Amino acid sequence: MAEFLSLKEAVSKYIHDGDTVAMEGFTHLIPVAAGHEVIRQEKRDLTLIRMTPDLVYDQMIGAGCAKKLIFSWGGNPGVGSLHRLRDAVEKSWPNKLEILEHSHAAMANAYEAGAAGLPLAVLRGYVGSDLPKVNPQIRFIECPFTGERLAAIPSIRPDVAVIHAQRADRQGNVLIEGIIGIQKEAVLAAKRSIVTVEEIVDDLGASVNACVLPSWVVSAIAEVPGGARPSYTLGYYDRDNAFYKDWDAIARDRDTFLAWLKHNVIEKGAAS
Amino acid sequence: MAEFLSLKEAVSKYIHDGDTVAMEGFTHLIPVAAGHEVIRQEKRDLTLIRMTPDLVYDQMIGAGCAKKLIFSWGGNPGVGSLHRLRDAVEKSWPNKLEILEHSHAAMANAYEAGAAGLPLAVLRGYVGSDLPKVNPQIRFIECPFTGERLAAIPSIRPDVAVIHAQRADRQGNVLIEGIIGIQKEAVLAAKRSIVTVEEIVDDLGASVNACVLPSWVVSAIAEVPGGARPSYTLGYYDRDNAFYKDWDAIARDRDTFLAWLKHNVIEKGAAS
Amino acid sequence: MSLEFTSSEMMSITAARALSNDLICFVGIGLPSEAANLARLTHAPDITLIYESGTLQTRPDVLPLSIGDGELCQSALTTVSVPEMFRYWLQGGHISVGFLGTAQIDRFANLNTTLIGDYREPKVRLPGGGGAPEIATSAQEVFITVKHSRRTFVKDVDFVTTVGFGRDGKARDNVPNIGRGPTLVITDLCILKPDPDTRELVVTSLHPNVTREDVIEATGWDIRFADELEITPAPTHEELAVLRSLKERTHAHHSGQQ
Amino acid sequence: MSLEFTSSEMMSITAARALSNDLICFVGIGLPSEAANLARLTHAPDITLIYESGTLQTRPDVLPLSIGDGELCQSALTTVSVPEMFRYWLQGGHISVGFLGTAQIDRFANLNTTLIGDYREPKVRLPGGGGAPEIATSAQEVFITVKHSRRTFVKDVDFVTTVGFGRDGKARDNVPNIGRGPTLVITDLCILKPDPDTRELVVTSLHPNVTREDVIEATGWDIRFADELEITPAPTHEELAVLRSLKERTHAHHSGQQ
Repeated sequence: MAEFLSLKEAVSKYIHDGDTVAMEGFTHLIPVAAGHEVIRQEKRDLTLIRMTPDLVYDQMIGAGCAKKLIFSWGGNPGVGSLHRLRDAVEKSWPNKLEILEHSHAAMANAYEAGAAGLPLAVLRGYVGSDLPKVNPQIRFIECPFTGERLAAIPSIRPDVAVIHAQRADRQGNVLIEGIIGIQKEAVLAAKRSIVTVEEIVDDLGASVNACVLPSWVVSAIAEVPGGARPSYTLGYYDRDNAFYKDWDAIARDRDTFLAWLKHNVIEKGAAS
Repeated sequence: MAEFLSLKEAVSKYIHDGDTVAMEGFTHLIPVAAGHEVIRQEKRDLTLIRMTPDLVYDQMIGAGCAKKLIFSWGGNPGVGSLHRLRDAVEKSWPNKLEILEHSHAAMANAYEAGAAGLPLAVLRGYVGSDLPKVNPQIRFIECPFTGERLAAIPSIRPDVAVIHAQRADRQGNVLIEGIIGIQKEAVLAAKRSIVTVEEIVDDLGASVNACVLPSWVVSAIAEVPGGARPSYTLGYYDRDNAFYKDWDAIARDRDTFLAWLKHNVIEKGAAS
Repeated sequence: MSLEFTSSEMMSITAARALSNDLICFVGIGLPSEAANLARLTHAPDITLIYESGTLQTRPDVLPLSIGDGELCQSALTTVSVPEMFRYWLQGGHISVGFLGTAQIDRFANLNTTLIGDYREPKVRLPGGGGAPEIATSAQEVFITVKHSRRTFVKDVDFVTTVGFGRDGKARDNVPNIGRGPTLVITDLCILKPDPDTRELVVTSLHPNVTREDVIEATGWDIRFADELEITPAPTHEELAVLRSLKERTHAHHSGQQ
Repeated sequence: MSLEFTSSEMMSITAARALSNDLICFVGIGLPSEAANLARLTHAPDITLIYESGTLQTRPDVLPLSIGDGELCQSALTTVSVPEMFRYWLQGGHISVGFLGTAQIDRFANLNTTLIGDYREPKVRLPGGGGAPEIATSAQEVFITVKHSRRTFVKDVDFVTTVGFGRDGKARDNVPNIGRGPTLVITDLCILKPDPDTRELVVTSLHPNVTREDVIEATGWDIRFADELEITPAPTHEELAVLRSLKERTHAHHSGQQ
């Protein structure tokens, strides 16, 4: 059964140095507040998994939390590069960042297989691509029925999954609505999970086939209104597209980034 | 784009003698009216696929439509045997019925793989069971990453899928709600599909992540109110559990069955 | 004052008692469903019940006749597709107990729901495996409830639809990612558990008024009894009242008199 | 009277014209999204647009900045999970056209969005593959739209993120269950199509006021021109008006002035 904790307690209890951590949310419902708490608690040597690293991973990488990144598209959507990610990959600042790179289809299948308790995912993928040459996890198998060559990759089974959702009820069941991405799979594939929610309510108000995570597959729930900003929460607030554009200039320079981080993450969290 | 047809036209146009036909609906939303139309049109040599054959397949088998059945649980739920199915398997009446038998997990995975365009499904299944001894389609593969032995089965890709749903809009998009079973997968895995619906409406009234089949994956839609009876349609009518119990006596005897079929299916359809 | 009760009631109540409040139970239709809902309506109000039709955390007011009655869906936390149910929730490792019935069971708790006789020339064709083959291997453990008779309790099943411990008791040894298998069998006569070494089913408790001879008579192999054989506590007044009321509601509902 | 238009507008409008009303189009963010929505708002009102974030049949009023803006979800027929999008809808074979952008493209229409330089010591690290590697193989055909420059149009890409026709033009030969690949490349200078035999990209149409020399200058290999070289029709008044209004709405929306 999910425990109701403060975000600080949840991150402290469930994320440890060296863990493999998947913070998911496909553009929508990105668990940004939880990422900032990870930065404040100075977690180190994390293997970060995420299909689309986005600003929150740019910040965590720039803050020195990560030793490895497993991803399939690492950019600032519609804007350009993630400069902290590039600086870590190209110049090892603030530390060397190992990368393991997939396509979206492969990562989605790997999460799906993880949720399904399987050791591998099988897909028709990577045909003609150079990615298998640089990612040793990509193999090929032959279908025993048709002889077709198909890609096989290990399933993703993180130590911890972290997601943001619209709301939880008082029993700890969680409703996710809108662009639901890969969050359900991430939580089901992980050993432990933290869910931040906009609010805790008496009744989820879920439709009959809604995407609901039962309390017994969630480790901790923290009520964090606005916890996805500058990403968005359908039904609560819009994506702050202007900030995504502003991020390009902030992240481009190490000092500007460090000043932003200090003012907006480190000092801000300490006050609360 | 889906065509709007009468049930008679849809069955006539899209189901042919010798086809592999999957009529799905897991207890809920069973396309019974469509099955009766198949009987009236005297389709023959069908390979019928269905996880839970239920009364509609008992009737189609008893009426002589099927040469083969692929299934994972062939009973009258909560009541007992399907007597027409048993008579065909045990006594070849009205004709010999070949069977190919799976577990639910395997069939669900095979439909899922069919919908995903893959030639095979991989699951942790059939450990210790005798089913692989009698079903040559069940093989085992070794995971290239862990060495674990996993079951592999061919995906299901029927010629035709037939399902019943709550409603379609005037563009031919279909909403399925409640126990959604395997219907979406059956339609996506099939070359052609027929959907019977309770009603055609201006607006589906679907929630944001509802199970909706877009018009462009459906071949034909027929408006058939009550088309799932004695199964049920959530939001429209309840399951006729009493009829499921009555069916046991009707189906037990060949003559009683034939009389029931004549009166309730063959003559009834002819009048409309 | 001793209460009157039938052996069927004794079976359901004993099976219900085996289920605790914190379990995630994957429920088979029929006897398991009756026992699981009785548990929920008595000592285990928060037990999580899951049916293979996709209904997660359901709380039906009457017993479903089928695995997919509307009642199951309408009272569920949410309802998922059948492939998701088998992939994410069962194979994904979230089920603590799989609760099954059967047509035949043998001394190693292998289950046969496929047929009596030979596969190609069956004497009796039964419904088949359904969800059981993988429930039995993916759930952390398995409970079985079935009426005790020589036709049902056979030395060797005609067909292993669903593995207990295999024909030699060793089918789970050294198999990765497999549950503990059948840890408990509840009949209308007794409770049986697998011997920790041989995995052969052994009677560990006799229901009230049942003798060893009754069990021997109803079992198709040379059944063993535990050294410390217990007597199952008789149903309480509350257990019987809740069970009877549940069955009455259910009967009325399925006869169309709801 | 001849209309004033930019080469970017010419590119978007030409790309939009390539999309017909009955297509199921899997849309990449940026230029493809602009062209696809322009098509929908002009000659192809019923075109089905799908974004990898899970939004099926979406009709955004403004262009999304990201692949998963709320606008896409709220105007969609329904929204599915990301694994379902890639498994059922893309790999399942339901996409008629995959519409992609790129950072580099070579003469066999291979795309590089991974990096410039060497993989372990990149000169420039780009975002990566995203959905493109499997869009390019599972969609029935692929359209590509990208600005024409020597930096972009290279003889051989540094890294094949997403296969066109492979480094030798033969990567799709005898591969089962693979789409036809890039059949159309639209730039701000011209339209290119693969040679039916060699699969090398050939210029088939020059945009108004563009010369062969302009294209040669902007291409990193010895570019060929079709024997019957066409001139792309100039934008119409309506096309330009709809595109400009769409971009204006979009700009206002993403600046927070909606």
